[in-house]
Parts: sequence; C-alpha cells; structure tokens
Amino acid sequence: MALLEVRDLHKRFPKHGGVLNRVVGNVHAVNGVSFDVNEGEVVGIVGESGCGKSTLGKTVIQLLGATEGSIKFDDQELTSLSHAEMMPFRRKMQMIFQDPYSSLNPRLTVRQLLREAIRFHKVVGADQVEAHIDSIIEKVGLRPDSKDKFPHEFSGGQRQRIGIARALCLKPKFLVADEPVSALDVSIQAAVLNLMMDLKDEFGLTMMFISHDLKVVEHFCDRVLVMYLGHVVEELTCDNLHADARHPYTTALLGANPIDDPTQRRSLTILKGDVPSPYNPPPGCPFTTRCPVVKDRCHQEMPPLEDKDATPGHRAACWEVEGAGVASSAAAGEG
Amino acid sequence: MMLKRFLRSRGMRKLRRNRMAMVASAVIGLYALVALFALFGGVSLDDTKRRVWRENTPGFLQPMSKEIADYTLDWHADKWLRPKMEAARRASDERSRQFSFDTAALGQRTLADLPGDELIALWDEAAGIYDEWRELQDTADEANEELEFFRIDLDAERAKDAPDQDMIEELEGEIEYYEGQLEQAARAPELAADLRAKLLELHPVPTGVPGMVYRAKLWFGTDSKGASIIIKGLYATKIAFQIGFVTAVGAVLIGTLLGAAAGFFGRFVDEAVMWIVSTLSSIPYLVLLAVLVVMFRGSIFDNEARPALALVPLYAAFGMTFWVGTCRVIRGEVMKIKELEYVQAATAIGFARPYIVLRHVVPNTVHLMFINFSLLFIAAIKGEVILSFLGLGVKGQPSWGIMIAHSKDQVSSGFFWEILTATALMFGLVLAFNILSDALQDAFDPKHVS
Amino acid sequence: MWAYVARKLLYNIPVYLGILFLVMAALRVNDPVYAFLGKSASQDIIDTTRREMGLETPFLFDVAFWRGPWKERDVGHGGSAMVKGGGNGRFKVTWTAAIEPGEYELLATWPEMSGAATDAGIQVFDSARATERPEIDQSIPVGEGEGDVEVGGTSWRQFATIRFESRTARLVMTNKADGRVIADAIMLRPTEEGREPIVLDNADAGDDPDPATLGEDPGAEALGPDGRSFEAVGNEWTASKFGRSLWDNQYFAFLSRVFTLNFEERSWRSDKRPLGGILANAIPKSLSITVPTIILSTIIGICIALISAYFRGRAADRILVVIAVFGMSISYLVYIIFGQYWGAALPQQNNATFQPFAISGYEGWIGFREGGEFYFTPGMWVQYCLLPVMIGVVVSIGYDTRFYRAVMVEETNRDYIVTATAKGATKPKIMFVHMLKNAMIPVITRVMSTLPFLITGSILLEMYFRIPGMGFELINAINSTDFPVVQGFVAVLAAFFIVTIILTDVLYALVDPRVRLS
Amino acid sequence: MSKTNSGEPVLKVRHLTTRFRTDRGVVTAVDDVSFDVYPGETVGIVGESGCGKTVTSKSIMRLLPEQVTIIDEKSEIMFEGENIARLSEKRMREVRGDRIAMIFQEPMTSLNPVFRIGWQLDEALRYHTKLGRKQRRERAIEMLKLVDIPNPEKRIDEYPHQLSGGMRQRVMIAMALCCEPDVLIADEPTTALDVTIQAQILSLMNSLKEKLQTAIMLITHDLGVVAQVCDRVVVMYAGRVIESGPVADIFRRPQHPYTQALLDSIPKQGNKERGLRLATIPGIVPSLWDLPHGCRFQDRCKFKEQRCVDGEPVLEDGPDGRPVRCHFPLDEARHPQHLAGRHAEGA
Repeated sequence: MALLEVRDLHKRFPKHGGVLNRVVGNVHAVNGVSFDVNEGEVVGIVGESGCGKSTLGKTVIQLLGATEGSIKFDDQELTSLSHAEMMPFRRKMQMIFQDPYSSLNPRLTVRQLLREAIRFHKVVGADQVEAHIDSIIEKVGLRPDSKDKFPHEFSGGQRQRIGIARALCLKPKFLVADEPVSALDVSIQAAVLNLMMDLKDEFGLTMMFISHDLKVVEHFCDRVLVMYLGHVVEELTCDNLHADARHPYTTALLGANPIDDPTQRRSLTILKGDVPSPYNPPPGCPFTTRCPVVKDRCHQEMPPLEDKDATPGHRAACWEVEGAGVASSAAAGEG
Repeated sequence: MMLKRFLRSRGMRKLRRNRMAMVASAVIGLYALVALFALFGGVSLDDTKRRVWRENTPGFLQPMSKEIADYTLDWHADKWLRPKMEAARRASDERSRQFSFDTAALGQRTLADLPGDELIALWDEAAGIYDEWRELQDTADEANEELEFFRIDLDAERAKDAPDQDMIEELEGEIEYYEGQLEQAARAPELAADLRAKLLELHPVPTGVPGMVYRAKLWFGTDSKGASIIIKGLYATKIAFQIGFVTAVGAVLIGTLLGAAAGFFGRFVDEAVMWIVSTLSSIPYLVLLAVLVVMFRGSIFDNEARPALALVPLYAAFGMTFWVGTCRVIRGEVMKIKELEYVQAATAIGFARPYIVLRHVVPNTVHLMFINFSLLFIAAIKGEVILSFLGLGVKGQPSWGIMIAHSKDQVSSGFFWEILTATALMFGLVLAFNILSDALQDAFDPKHVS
Repeated sequence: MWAYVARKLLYNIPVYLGILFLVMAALRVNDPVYAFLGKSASQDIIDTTRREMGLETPFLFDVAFWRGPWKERDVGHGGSAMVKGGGNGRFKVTWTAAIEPGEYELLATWPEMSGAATDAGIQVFDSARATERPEIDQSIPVGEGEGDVEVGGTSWRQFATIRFESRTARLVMTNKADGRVIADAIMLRPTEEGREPIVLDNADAGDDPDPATLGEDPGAEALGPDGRSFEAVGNEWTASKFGRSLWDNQYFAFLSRVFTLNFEERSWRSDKRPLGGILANAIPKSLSITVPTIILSTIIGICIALISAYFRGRAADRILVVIAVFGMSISYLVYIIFGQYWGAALPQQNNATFQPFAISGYEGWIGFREGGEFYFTPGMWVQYCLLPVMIGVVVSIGYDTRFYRAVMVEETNRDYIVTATAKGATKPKIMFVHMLKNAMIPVITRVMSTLPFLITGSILLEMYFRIPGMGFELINAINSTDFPVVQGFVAVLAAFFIVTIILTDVLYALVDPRVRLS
Repeated sequence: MSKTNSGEPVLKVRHLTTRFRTDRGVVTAVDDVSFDVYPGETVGIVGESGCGKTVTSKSIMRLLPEQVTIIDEKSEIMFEGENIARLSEKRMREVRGDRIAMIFQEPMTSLNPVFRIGWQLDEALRYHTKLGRKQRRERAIEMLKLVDIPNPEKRIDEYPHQLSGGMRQRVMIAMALCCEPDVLIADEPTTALDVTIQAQILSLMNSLKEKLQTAIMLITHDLGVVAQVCDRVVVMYAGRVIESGPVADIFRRPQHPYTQALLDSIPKQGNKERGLRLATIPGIVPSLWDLPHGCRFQDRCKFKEQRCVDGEPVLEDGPDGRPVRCHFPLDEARHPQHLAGRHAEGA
C-alpha cells in the first residue's frame, strides 16, 4: 500500500475582475494530477516556473486546500479533515522551504523555534525537550552553541539546516522539500543534499523533492514526475533518466541542460517560444505551442497519462509516444 | 521577553552604531526626566501661576534700558509693595498683618524677616523716597515737554523777517525757567538709587539655594501675568510628554491590532477595517477634531476647573484620527509577512491562526510600531499646539500650545521670550524624535533610504 | 481599467455615507435646540423651533439610546401606565379627545410609585389654544390627597376646571419635573349634569395624530375609533402607536438633498444665508491660498529632492536634509506668527515704504462684481494671499522635500538606472528622463492625497489671517452648531475627496503603462 | 572551440582592486584581479556568491556608486590602448554602451517599466550615433530580428511588462549590441531564467558572437553554462583570481584544489549509482572582514600545508603552464587519483 495516494487532484485559484470584483476566471495551477509515493521512496517533481510543482507540494500537505480530488495519507483521506483532525497528520507530514532568508522567523532563536514545535506536538516529554533539541541540531550538522543565535547570524547553508531541523524535530514520516537547495551555491548545495540523504536513510523518510534542476533531481530521487502547466506529462524512474525519457518535453528539458564537460559540448535542444499563460491554457495538450512533434490531434484532446512501455510505472501523456499496449484509444488510460 | 529578543536583534545593533540616534535618545531621555520631575511635584500647577516679577520682563540676555529699569522700580514700589504694606498697616490683628506681608512675597523672594513694625517703618521711608523721586520724575518729564514747544516757537519767531522782540524775550524767559526745573530733576537718578537700596533692604533677594532658584525662574523672563516662563515651559514639557505618550501608545496599539487583523484575516475583517480607515481619513483632521469638541461641550470634560479632564476630548480627538496611519502601515506589512515562508511553516506545523498572528507575525512588525510611535508622538505634540490655538485643546493649564497661542499679541509688541521658550523646548524634543524615527527606519526597514 | 474605476467608485459610496453619518451623529450628541434657546425656554417654543430646524423627526431611527423611552408598567388604570424620569421635558405624552364644547372638571389617576414628581405639570389645550398648565403633586398617592374622589371604583384627583370652546381637548404632560412623571388616565367630567365623563387612558391608540399638526384642529379621523388617542413623543421606539416610515428621518432627508444637489438649505445663524451662497463665496477664497501653495511646494520640493538625490551623500545633500528636518521640528503656528509679524506687522509698525502684505482680512481679487462685470486685480491677491501662501509653502517644504528625496533616492537604486548608465546615459539624462517619469507615480499619490484638503484650505491660515475661506466658515459653523452649513460643507468635501481618489487612479493609468493595460 | 589567441587582447585587466567604504570601515571586495579578453572570444568569470565576480565586471564599466567605491590606483583596465579605469566620467560615458556594453541578471527589473521598448532600444544609438529618428527605429527593428523576437514591428511599441522573461533578456541583448560594441559583459544573464529559455539565450549569444565578432565576458556561478559557452575561464574565490585558462584544461586538469572540489560537487548526469554522496567542501567562504593570513582557501583545503598558512601564493604559471594561485598546484603526478576519474569517457 502506498504511503501517499493522490488521485485526480485539482487546485484552482480564482481570478477577480470586472466592476463587482467577481470571479471571472480560474488559474488551474494543478490540473488533474494522480500519483503514488511508497514508503521510504523519494519522488522528484520537476518542471519550469509556473508549472504548479510548488502548489502541488503545498496542497498535498494541506497548506493549501485542494479544489477537487483526493489525497490519501496512511490510508486516511486528508481533504475532508477538520483543523483538529488534521493535527496528527500535520506532525507526520512536514515541509522544507526554498529561501533561506525568509523561511525562518527573524525574531526567534533556533532553540525557541524548535521548542515551540516540539512542545506543541508533545513529541517528547517535557523534560527531554532540551535533549531532543540538542540531538536534532547535532544531526543536521550545526554547532551546539548555535542554539541561542538568531537566524541572521547564520549563512545560507546553515539556515537550510535549521529549516530541516525544524521539520525533523517532529519525527515526521513524510517530507516535502520545495526547492531546498536552489538558492544555495553549488558546494553548499552538495553538502545539504548529502545531509538530506543521510537523514532519509537514518529516519527512513519518504520524501517529495521539488526542483527545477534536473541534475539535482536525477541524483537525489528514485522516481520523477515531469510537470508542465499544471499537468504531469511523464513519470519515470531516475535510474537511467536520459535513456528512458520519452515525452518530448522531458527530452527537451534534458537536452537544454548544459552539462559541465566542455568535451561533451553539443548544440542544446532549443524549444521555441515561452510557457503559455496559465490564465488561458491552449486547448488539448498544454505543450502544443512548443512541441516539436505536435500533431493536430494534440490540439483537440488532452492525452491521458498512461503506461507507454515495458518498464512498470513509466507513464507519459503524449499521443506521439507509442503506447506499450494497442494504439491507445482515448477512453483507455488510467484514472 | 519579547523586548529582550528585540533588543538583541540585528536592527538594534545597527541602531546603536548610529551616533545621531544615540544623541537623540539621550535628549529624549532628558526630556522624560524633566517630565517625570514635573509630574512628581517638582513643578505644580499653581507654581506656573505664581507671580515672580512684573509682567513681560525680558530674559537673561537682554540688557535693561533706563526706562525699563525706572518702570520696574516704579512697579516694584508703587504697584506691588504699596498695596500690600498699606493693607498690613491697616491690618487689625497680627494674623492678617502677617498675611498681607506674605502676599508681598514674589516666589522665593519674601520680605525681610524683621518684626512687623520695623517692616512698616522701612516701608514708610521707602515710600517717602519714592514719592519725592516720583515727583522729580514728573517735573522732569513736564519740563522736557514744555521746553520742546518753546524752542520751536522761539526758532519760528527768530526766523521771521520782523521778529517781535518782547515775544522772543518772553519765550527765552520760559525756557530759562524750565531749564532750572531740569537741573533740580538731575538728582532723580541718585534718588532712584537710594530707593532701590531701601527696597532691597525691605524686600531682599534671597541668597543660597532659594536665591538660585529665584534667579533661575527669571532666566527666561516672565509672561503677561508675571509668572516665570521657564517654570511654565517645564510644566508644559510634562503635558507634552503626557499627551504625546498617551496618544502615541493608544494609536499604535489600536492601529496594530486592527491593522494586523485586517491584514491577516482579510476579506470581511479587511473590508470593515478599511471602511472605517477610509471614512476617518477622508475628513480633514481639524474638522473632525472640532466636531469632537462640540460633542464634549457642556459635559464634565469641558471646564477649566479640572484641567486633567479637559484633556480627554483631546485624547479622544487624537485617538480617533491617529491610529489610521499606523493601521494602514501595519496592514501592508502583515499582508507581506503572511506570504513569507516562515508563516507557512508555522501553519504546516499546525499552529492555530491567532497563535501565528501573535507569535510570528506581530513581533515582526515591532520595528514599525516603534517608528510609528515616534512619528505619532511628534504629531500629537504639534497637533496640541494647533488645537490649543483654536481653543479646542488644553484648558486650564499651560502647554506649549497655550504659551504660543497667548504670546501672539506679545510678539507684535516685540516681546519674544514666551514664544521662543515654548518653540525652543518643542524644537528640541521634536527634532530628537525626528532623528530617532529616521534612524529606526534605516536600522530596521531594509527598503527605507535615509 | 474602467471596470477598476467603477469598482473604486462603488467601494467609496459606503465611505461617503459613513462620513456623513459620523459627522451628523457627532453633532447631535448634545441636543442642538438647547444650544440655541438655552435651558429655560418653554416646552412650546422648543417644539416649534425644533420643527423649524427639521429636528423633530428622528436622526436615523431615534434610538434614544441611553436616554431610555417612557417605560410601560402594567399597573394603574386600564392595566397600564407610562413612567418617565424627570428631565428637560424632551419626552412628553399627549391625551387627545373629541368633546362637546363646555366646562369640564379634569381629574387624573395614576398608580402609586416611589420618587414621583411633586410638580408634574399638564398643559391643557383647547384645540390649538393653550389654556392652563396646572401641576399635580404625584408624590401624594391618589386617594390620600384632600379633595380626591372615588369614581367607578378608582380614586381620582381633580386638578383643574376648564371651559372648552372647540371640539378637541388636548392635554400634554412632559417629563419636565423634579421626579418621576406617571402618565396613566385622565377624566374629563362635564360640570353640566347629565353628560357622561370621558376617560382617556394611555392604552388608547390614535391613528396618526402627527404632533406637527398641534397647531390645527385634528379632524375626527385623526383620533382613535372612539374619538380618543394617546401618543408619547420621544418614545417612537416603544410606545409609538402610529407607524413612521423608516425613511422619514433627518439622515435620509439630508441625503436626498445631497444627491439632488440642492443647496437651498438656510444657515441657522442670524443671517440665514443659503448654503449655496456661503459655499460659492468661501471656496474661491480657500482655493486662492491652497492651490498656489500646493503647486509651489510640489515644484520646489521636487527640485530640492532632485538636487539632493543628484549630490547624494555629499555635502549639499546632507545640508538639505538637515534643513528639512529642522524645518519640520518647528510648529506650524510659530511659522504663522513670525511670518505675519515680519511680513506684515513689522513693516506697518515702522511704516516702511514697502508694505506688501495686509496683516489679515481678504479682498476679492477675481470674480464678478454685482453688476456681473468681471474683475481681476492680482494686486489684491498679492496683498492678502501671498503672505499666507508663502508661509504655507515654507511649512510644507520640509515634509515634501523629505518625501520626494526618499522617492528619488529609492529610484536611483533600481536596476534600470544601472542599465541606462551602462548604455552611456549622462547623469542629468538619467535623473530627468528615466527617474522623473518613474517618480511621478508617488508624486501623484502625494499631491492627489492633499487635493481634497484644498478646499478646506489651510484652516489654521484662514483662522489666523481671518480669510473667510471654507475652513474658517466650517470651524465657525461647527462651534455654533450650525447644522446645515456643517453638513453641507462635509458633504461637498467628502464628495470632492472621492472624486480625487478616482482621479488619482486615472492619472496612474496615464503615467504608468502597467496600470493602464493590466 | 576556443579562438586562437592571436593578436592583442581587446581588454586587458591588470591588478584590478576595488574597495568599498562602509560604516564598518573599508573592505577590499576585488583584490589584484588580472585577466585578458581576446576579440571574438567568450571568457567565463566563475565563482560562488560573494567571490567578487560581479564587482569586477561593474568596476570595469565603473557602474559602482562613486562615493563608496575606491578603484585602487594600481588597477589597469587597458581597452583600445587606454587605461579606462583612469578615464574622466565624460570620456567613460563615450565608451559605455558604444565600445563596451553590459547586460544584467534580472530581466524583470533591468528595463525601465514606463518607457516603450523602442525608446529604450535606440537610447544608446541616440547617445553614440548621429542617426536620425527613422534610421534608429529601423536599426532597432533590425536588432530585434537579430535576437529572434517574433513580429518586432509590433513588439517595439510595447512596454516591458508585456514581455516574458526570456523575451526581455533578448531585448537587453539587442540594446547592448546595437552599437556593435567590441566587448559585451554579461552578468549572470540566464540565472533568473528557466532551463529551456536559458538554452535559447545561450545559443543566441553564441551565434551573435560569431556574427558580430564581439568578445563576451560571461559572469556566472553555473559551471554547466561555462562548459557550454566559454572559450577560456577565470575562477575567482574570496575576491581573488585563483586560476584561469582554456575551458577544456580547467575542467580536465584543474590545478587549484578549490576548482577541482567545485567540479566534483556537481551531481553527475547519466549513470546513476544509488545513494552516491557528492563531494563537498567543508567550512564556509571566509568573510572579507577577517581574511586569514596566507592562502584564503587554507581552512577548506585538503592539501593544506604550513606554507599555505605562512604566505599567500602568487598568481603564476603552474605545471600546466596556466596561471594558478596555489603553493601546491594539482598535477597528474602528485594527485593521480583525483584527476583520473574526470570525464575520461563520454556520458
């Protein structure tokens, strides 16, 4: 049984306009996304800015209410829970944020930050709170004396470690990391990634890793979902990402990524145009405006996300990608 | 606890490095001390009303011209001491006589502590000298006047082509007579000196500490009722601090609470708060104040007898209008903070929204509260001046506004001491707060540019 | 963009209503009638003046909030009686009855109560003619006073004998007494034998005998089915037996006048000038001071800010900032006093040859003379208005310079300035082209936010220099609780405020393309 | 591949030192930086945040605020035979935009929001050429075509907020190149852009370099971009140049331990081993306020010896003949195991 089951999740943000400030349209940030995350697995969510990956992350842990669809965590439907009922799940699902400079309350020291969360959820007995704080701080690689310092007294990398400590001190089972290393320099990025890997193994965490950088996702995650304009266009394992990728957008993403080897210099695959505006997405497949292999069928119908070839769990949403089964009719395809 | 954290925050360290800000806070501290000193009995309300010398005497720098010296002497003897001493002479019993003697005191400068009769004897001598001096003065004045006329006539007569001789002789005779009168009057200054010595004997200037206090009271001169301007200034500092502090604290608190609620909870709360804010801020500030004062007219708050209560309409007026600015600023900041990731993290942990507002959002607007506090403090002080001028502000006790308003006519007669004292005291405090609020904004508001 | 403007307009309507409500309610906390007539006026005069002023209808729904209406007690004759604490006579009850002309004995009965008034007076009217105002000592319970009679099982006290010529008897009892006034039942017993006495009880309900018709003879239909009615004014909330339409109150009456733009309402003060007239001659005076002040201080402010930003960090900049801060630390009033002294009083005192400014007062410098002939004499403006304008400019320069300097300096840190420099633009080019257009947005905000206060003029300057502009008139009107003028002015001012808010948005669209097209 | 470095460099930077006056005293952000830029060549200035690469570029263009910036006398920026570091402001203005142009990182805020694209495009032309209004507009439209902006006639009259991030960066490039400068300085041009848009911009810059023979000085922290676009590389650390040379040599045989550690910490593409940990550099960049005596990388360097602590190494040619600032530069012989695994075989 998967730890997390997301079925046909939608998240729409109303757009106001007109004289009476009525709702005149909707931005479909997350548009019918379904996926599973098994215990101990790290699933990557990758996509360019505006593809809805952050919104998906926040909706899964109920920071944002889902407009439609179901989110099952530990076999419990989250979308229908009240604030109180949600409390135990709040503790089990935690989040790590992107910007080291705005993810920590400037007025709280590290100790106060952690103690507040621990005492609220009564993670440990009142007397062991300090001990628990010390152990967490030591685990994320911070010096013990940094307990009583303010956030502005730390570097970017150290602040991310504090963010991780805040998430882990509640002993969660599931962690959503929203671009945890994007704001860091490469060397510090490596250190934080290593730390997250160690913690995953030690605590047996299940993680959802959101990033725009394919290299980092390929390195860190087991499986990856590629998103474009609110839709999941491809889902595959990271073992041999370059070879396995089938969806034109995924291959374009891989091709556009400059690799750090001058001898491998090759012309980057160039996708023309820009991501269309989410206010009026193009009909049918959202990628039609930029897809090199677009056909007229793509304009009419949204291709379903379905198994495309032998490897299990490898799904793509594109008419041009030959399906593993018979020529995929519209009706077939998973949920 | 929150304050300790706030004091160790980055902003405060940057603030401490700003020398100007430290000087400004020292000045404010000094003013606060004066206010506290005045508050705890140092300067009482009737201190500000007690007469210390004659009206509108200039302060320490201005040299006494001869006319002013004579006028002061005349006032001291004839207008001040005479009625008291005559009353003492007529007094039936010892108690009322002593009472008359006491009324002659000018602040710390009491009559010489001699037995009653000797005082009266001294006064008789002084009165004698005074009368003689007065008479000489009058004759001298009259002589000067007459001489002037006659000289003009004489010149006119001489200038004629057929001057009338006996007319000339007559005029010359008159001139001679009045010049004789003037010589007699030459003794006047000498008499004045004797009178002054006698009066000093009768009404000595105190020595030692009371002497210093008495002279200090005269530093900045006296107002239209003879009361010491510096004492009024100090008392007014207390009033200014009182008004500034109460208004600023009240306005900042209301503004922050409503602003935070509107900013964080949005939609209906936001609509309601912003409706009130727009309504209050679209009536000109003074019109609203005038309307409020009409509301309080005739109520217990509207009489001179109880000055403390007379401040309530002022507080109500400021209270209704000042919080609007703070509310807008805090609302903007809270709406910004609400989107920041550490608030989302707090929500993710599961804290209730009100807890998040109080623990995570509001503490991060503390710097704005301080900035607004100092801005509103200034606005309250300057507002009080305008209100007192319009008769809507402080009643029954001196304040900077009252002093400036009363000194309006004195200025046209060239007496600046009262208005300059009030303006200078106010200038010091308001300037200090201006500098402090600027420094606060630099230290805390990343965007602000000095 | 126009949808945005329409929404802003819609949003500001409640604000506008809010302003009027706030001012009107605040003015009515103390009953204005007494401000005019003083405490001693008789009840009758009070009623008539109140009606003239249009104050007889409730303000909104006459919540006599903390005054409390007549309290109904279910004791006494007919199972109920009305009680009201003694006061200034604002609350009154009226018994009306259709009668045959003739002489009647008037008897009253009321339940015994503690603290009853000793001088509860009843004003008797023979239709409109006021007859006697006998006083009853209600502290002595009915039955125990001498001369009390027993009729039909209840004891009554006879308090007057009056001959009525008309066919309507009206008895008015107010709460102007030294104790609690109890209004229960009145009996009119004809002295001639053989005619039935008429009993008026407070439970009777009249159809709609509007007190305003006190003067005329209320026709029969105005009375209840059996020719009797009882009505307690100042008590519409509970005891009003006749319905008053919700819209019939002063607030909506005023609103209707505002939205139909009629300014005929007369000032309450002696000269009774029409509102329109006062406005017409007050606004130009205010404008002739504030418009030049705003223009001058904005231009000078921006120039100083540009200089300051140009020499940022260097000596010139620091000096300007220090001057601005010093200037702001001196009270507005001190500037005025010394301004007037040096500007006008001093030259006049030592009668200097050049006396440019009048000490105070105002002479029309532009407009239409009675004969409709247009005149324009700038000399007059210089003499009366230039000094206040200069003072106004000096005072506001400190604030303006600081604000504009902060805006300019903030713009210099923007990225597009670096781009322009990288293209080889000269510093003045950057300042006056790139930066100034961007800085226009906050400049517009500031100027437009001071626009509505233009027409009230600088109240302080007008009060001090006795220039009868709108601010001056408004403050005087408020002090003399001259409702129509105050309400009229505030209505005009608030309308002007909303217009400027809309105008600000329109100007934004002109300057900032992002606003126009988004 | 890299241009042959024939002839004189178009830009020669020698001992560039830039200091800032702050309320905590004077701090040296860029210390004795030297490198060359040859015509038609792309030089990559690479380093982590705070290493002084942006200050270097802005010092060359003298875009830093005068009151707080001190460009040391010994700094030489030779361009067209003159030391432009000493040029008067007036003369410098003639160089900016015309001979040397610059584009910036944040396309969203680098364009003036209240002026049309057309106006901003021909602003440089107005300053530096005598062209009339019509010719300037044609030139502007021509430039927009050059940078692949669809239907330029319409776009030229639009405002910056109507364009996407990628589109704006193209306008910036068009603006910079309209006077055909000899050198284009690009300060992290693609950092704020998405990967696919970045690819478009990088290939555009490459093609323009060929067409207009403009030398490009690319400032970035992304080693992938450097490998993809640059011919030579200058690596900076804590305000100092620690290594420079042709891109292939730097990536293949880094001589400075920091460069090598930096390359190792980048996640590899292609063959994925489960749970592979990335190489990291312990510690943090030393603060410019309390720089260590001796080599600035000593606290974080694996090969630290006593000599590194005693004296700061000088930028001189290492075993490979390329400048490096290290007492013990890495070379095949002494550190085989570190260099061997480096990209021996293809992806």
